Amino acid sequence: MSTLELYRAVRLIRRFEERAIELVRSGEIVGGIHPYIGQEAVAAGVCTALRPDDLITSTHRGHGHVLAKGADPARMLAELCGRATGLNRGRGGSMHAADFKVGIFGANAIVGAAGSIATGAAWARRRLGIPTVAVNFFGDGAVNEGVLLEAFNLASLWQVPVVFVCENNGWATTMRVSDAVAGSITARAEAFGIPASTVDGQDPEAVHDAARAAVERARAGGGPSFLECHTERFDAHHTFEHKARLDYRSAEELGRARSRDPVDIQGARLPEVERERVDHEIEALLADAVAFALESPFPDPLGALDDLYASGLRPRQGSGV
Amino acid sequence: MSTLELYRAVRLIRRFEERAIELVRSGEIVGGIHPYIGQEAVAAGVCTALRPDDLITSTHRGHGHVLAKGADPARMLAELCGRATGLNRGRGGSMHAADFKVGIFGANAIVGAAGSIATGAAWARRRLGIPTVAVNFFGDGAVNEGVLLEAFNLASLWQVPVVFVCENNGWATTMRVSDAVAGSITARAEAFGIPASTVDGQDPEAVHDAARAAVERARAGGGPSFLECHTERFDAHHTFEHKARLDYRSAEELGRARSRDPVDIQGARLPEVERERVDHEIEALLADAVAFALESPFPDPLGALDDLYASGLRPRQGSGV
Amino acid sequence: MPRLSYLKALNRALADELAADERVFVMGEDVRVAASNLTAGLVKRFGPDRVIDTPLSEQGFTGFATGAALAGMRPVIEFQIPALLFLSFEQIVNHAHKFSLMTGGQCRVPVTYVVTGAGSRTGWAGQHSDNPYSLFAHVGIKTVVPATPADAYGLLVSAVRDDDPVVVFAPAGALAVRDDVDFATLAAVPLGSGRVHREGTDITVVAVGHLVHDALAVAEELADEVSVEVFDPRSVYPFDWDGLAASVRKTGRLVVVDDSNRFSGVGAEILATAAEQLPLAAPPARVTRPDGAVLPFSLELDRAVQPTREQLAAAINLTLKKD
Amino acid sequence: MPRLSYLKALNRALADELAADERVFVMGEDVRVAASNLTAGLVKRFGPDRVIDTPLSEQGFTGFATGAALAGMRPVIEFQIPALLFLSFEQIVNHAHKFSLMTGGQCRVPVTYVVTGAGSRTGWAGQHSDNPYSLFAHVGIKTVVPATPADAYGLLVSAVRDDDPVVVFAPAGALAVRDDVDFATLAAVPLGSGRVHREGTDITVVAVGHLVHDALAVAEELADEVSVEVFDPRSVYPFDWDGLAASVRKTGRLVVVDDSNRFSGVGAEILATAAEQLPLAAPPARVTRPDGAVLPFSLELDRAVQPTREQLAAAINLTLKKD
Ligand SMILES: Cc1ncc(C[n+]2csc(CCOP(=O)(O)OP(=O)(O)O)c2C)c(N)n1
Ligand SMILES: Cc1ncc(C[n+]2csc(CCOP(=O)(O)OP(=O)(O)O)c2C)c(N)n1
Ligand SMILES: [Mg+2]
Ligand SMILES: [Mg+2]
Repeated sequence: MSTLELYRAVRLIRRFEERAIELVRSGEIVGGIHPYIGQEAVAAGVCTALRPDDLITSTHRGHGHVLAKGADPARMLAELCGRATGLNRGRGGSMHAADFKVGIFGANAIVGAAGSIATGAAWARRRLGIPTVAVNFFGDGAVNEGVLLEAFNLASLWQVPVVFVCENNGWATTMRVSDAVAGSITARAEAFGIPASTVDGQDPEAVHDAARAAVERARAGGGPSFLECHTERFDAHHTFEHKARLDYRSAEELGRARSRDPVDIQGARLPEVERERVDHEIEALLADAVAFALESPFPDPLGALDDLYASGLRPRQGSGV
Repeated sequence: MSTLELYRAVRLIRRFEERAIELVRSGEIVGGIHPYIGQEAVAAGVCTALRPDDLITSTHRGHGHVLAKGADPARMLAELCGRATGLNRGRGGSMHAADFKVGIFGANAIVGAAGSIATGAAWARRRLGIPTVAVNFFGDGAVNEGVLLEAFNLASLWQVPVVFVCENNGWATTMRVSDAVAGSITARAEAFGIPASTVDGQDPEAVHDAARAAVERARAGGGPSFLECHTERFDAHHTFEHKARLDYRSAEELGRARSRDPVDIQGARLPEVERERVDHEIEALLADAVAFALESPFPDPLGALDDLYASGLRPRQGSGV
Repeated sequence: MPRLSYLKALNRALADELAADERVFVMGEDVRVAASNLTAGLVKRFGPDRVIDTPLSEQGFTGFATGAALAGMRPVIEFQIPALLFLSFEQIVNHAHKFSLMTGGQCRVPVTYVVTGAGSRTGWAGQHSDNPYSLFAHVGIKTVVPATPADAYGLLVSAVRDDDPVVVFAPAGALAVRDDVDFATLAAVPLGSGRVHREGTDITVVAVGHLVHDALAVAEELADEVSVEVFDPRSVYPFDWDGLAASVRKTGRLVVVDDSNRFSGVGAEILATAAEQLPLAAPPARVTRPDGAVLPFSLELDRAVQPTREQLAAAINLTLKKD
Repeated sequence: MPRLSYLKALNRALADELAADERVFVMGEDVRVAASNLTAGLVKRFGPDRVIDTPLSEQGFTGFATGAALAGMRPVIEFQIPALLFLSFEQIVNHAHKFSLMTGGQCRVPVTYVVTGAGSRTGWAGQHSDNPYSLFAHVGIKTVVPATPADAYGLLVSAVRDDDPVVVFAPAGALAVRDDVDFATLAAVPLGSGRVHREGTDITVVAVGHLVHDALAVAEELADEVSVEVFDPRSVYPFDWDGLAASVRKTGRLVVVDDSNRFSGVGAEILATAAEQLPLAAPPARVTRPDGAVLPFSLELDRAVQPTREQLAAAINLTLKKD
């Protein structure tokens, strides 16, 4: 993993999110997004430790994971804009973006729900003789969901090649992790016999090194592991907060949170010329992506439920007529 | 807590279960039961550490808890026989026996589901200024249910006066605890910041002492604690096994399990004459209980749904006519 | 007269019940900051002991509320998303709903579950756009779907005072509705009592939740050709069968517009009961979501899977032609 | 001809699918020992890698099966109790059901959920006696309720081969049914195809699951006065609307007997669709559980809350008198 590659990854996510927020403001992205800004080191550090055929499950705050795992930014943006050319043909949007061809088993809008899905997928791949590893991303809020803890037990019992990555950004919407999590986050994995460690989630290289160790362990048959990444959410929980300001986070706290920027941290490791070249590439790439998204057609409403059943079953329509 | 009282408690449960099994065989108890035989020390040791106004939630294997907490054996037996004089007026049966007047917030047929109910009840009592403690009984299988683990978090966060009592009898129906539980049982409570200890679940006095400490701690505002009782199921998972023998437990293992009998252990602590007096009392009491149950009327089917809604709402009948 | 918004009406109902009864408390995710605005101002007025933020543990805190209710409290839970009811489904239908009967009437479980924003939220896609009130009506949980601010107030108050579990669905499509309301007239609305929003003689349109406003618009639109009576059940379970019968006996024709999936939705129950018991001059009709509907993200697709005014108008006209 | 029991037919279907397709595996509680007998002999024949005992983690292993399906396997889950579907409800309706649409058709979730013993188990009381197939039909999960051994075999085979999630409800009241079956004739039964068990001309009785046998008994009982056609939808969703229409067009009268709660059960959907689309000579009728039913423990009470043959006979006679 080169310093440059990691910088490109965090920078791409950052600028993608900034462009996406503009498109929320301009009304092109309906329903808003959960910005990943501030947490880029986690997605970048973890996904650069994966092979193309490894798989991930993502969250409501999933753009970073999807981009870092290799989805086309243009088709991702088209998805956010509800276009027929989007990753999910406009059916999924921000919280359900998926690209199975590159191992993205979907962002998931239900906190904690994907842990058992990732575990089952990783187990099945091994059963089918495919030597891949799965990563299940989730936030600090998810460790309070029983279904995720059930997944820890299954993964440990059956030594499944899955890595649980907890992005602890200190908040579950407006609730502080200290008010929501009794005991400690890593202890919850360790209680199930899963080795757990904590890493600086603002440093892309630190995350990458920790993730690589966990992924190699899983690939070698060493079973699941758990990685807690201490990170910071720089922006709103969701863009609706840009209008409806909720009173839970002080300017001081936000200032402290923003003081360690993963893009700056990784950027500082590159000569300025290289950094600028990458920045220019990304601006061009995103300009094309935005153009592609906005020029793409919307899907045909007549096909709204085409994909409801994989078997092709056609549901009865809602209007008797 | 006198030696005698504990002996009476374990002996009553043992003989109650033996009579109940006879009534299953004779067809008076429809649907069978989950016999508590072998685990008597847990219910007796824990419930003798409680006050009458303390509360418990129980399980599918709940007869021991219900008797030890002070329900009338005659009305309990009448409930098992589906009679109008039963604790639940014949509406609940073995898996739902309840007696709110003595703090029995119900046996519960769904493994793990009562943990959050007990936690909420204990919290509410404290909010209402009532200095009571709640005990949530469950088996080793329940520690794999997410909802129970969620309850641990709430109890610890809010320092609720609840004691979680895990009866580890080594089996969840036909599944060994070692195949079902990754890590350790006590670690699952400790992960949430709940102090946990393990005790010999075949010795009524050992259980009582450990339970008293946990209950006093909770009553004094010290918050929840967790008690793992190592115990043995002497009989079938459910009486249906008496006919359909399932092949999972060797004669040797069963022999070992039965080698430490809580009734014998406690009985040996009493002079024979006292023990015999208690035994005679219990035989007389159970003879009366059986007579009461079998002489009691069945409930009127016309009132089948009388209690469906506490508000008195009457549901529409199922036959259009 | 002052304007009252639907969301503010729900907020006012909670405040009034918290003030009136010490046993009432509110719990849920982000209720102190009031992310959905349902609980705006409540923590300031009633304190953090009665307005409680919960971790993301829906099954756990739903069971917790059941236990608190069994011990004498009257919990109100806010669910931010309809799908959270799926996570706590077992705790609601298998415990809260069954305790009274299973214990032979020894206890009661007066818990209120409020879903702030049921149905499509426009752009929140498949897992945030369910409208599962028919599921709870089928199970037999008391279920209300208020359409107006005054009914939102009155039904939430009744839900909190009721001795059984009640689910209150506040449709996303109704949260922004504002009415002129004389606050002095705000009062409890009994569960199981419907409301005729518009009198008519030719046909009865039963509309649920936010669709009441669409039904009224369509009735107005068609006013020259047909006299439409708009009946709002307000609570889907228990249902005001007498109110429905009175309307259908008058009009002889019935169309239901219901944002549930078609198969075995509330619309199905209304047609079935009408077919069994009421004199119909023509076959009744439903306008619903399709069978098994999942809302796609893209706006036009999201809309295409929900009942529309055009579909309702067409169903009305067709029903009038038939006999 | 050899006798085949319902439970053995399900067992045989699993064995045949495990033998035919390496991607098929079975998971659930106590499936190796086969506590319910559904999986009897399977671990011996196919090994512990394909017959997997799970801890008590219904949500967890249901999601696990979804993930395995997304990765190319065809999991079959046994649920020992209908209520376990409530625990895994969110994973089934919000994930397994929605993945295909939400991803724009990128994936499929071929998982089969088998409930061995739905409805009353006689003495297992409130939390073990649900029959929640209407809930899944409403959501749009493919849902089958076989009545006979041959259909149990054929529908389970189709469920396992189907590319979408399918719930198979094996009613406790049907598990003991035995038929003479030529094993050579055992074959897949397509989802959505009903079956006329008994031809008749005066009235159509739609019966679901174990109630098919009660309907046939009542039809026989009344044979001298009335010619009853007994229609078994076999799969409640998708439903064989053409089959129903053919029968009702012939008889003009309709009674449904359905072990669901009355409100918005499958019976409601059948009556609603018939009222919308079919020529009925008299108002149709339903025999169901009451609204919001919870089964009490005591035997006579348990029975009093389920549809009876007497109720069905009365409903048939009443429907014949009306016009
Ligand atoms: C099971 C569930 N409960 C509640 C919500 C609503 N919700 C969406 S995100 C969120 C907070 C999640 O916090 P965390 O897991 O820390 O992730 P973060 O938002 O901080 O990235 C909540 C409560 C949900 N989507 N799913
Ligand atoms: C949630 C849930 N899953 C499965 C069952 C079926 N079941 C009843 S008891 C039991 C085993 C419980 O094991 P354990 O918790 O150790 O209690 P024990 O039977 O050993 O007393 C199972 C699987 C159930 N009742 N509830
Ligand atoms: Mg967070
Ligand atoms: Mg056990």
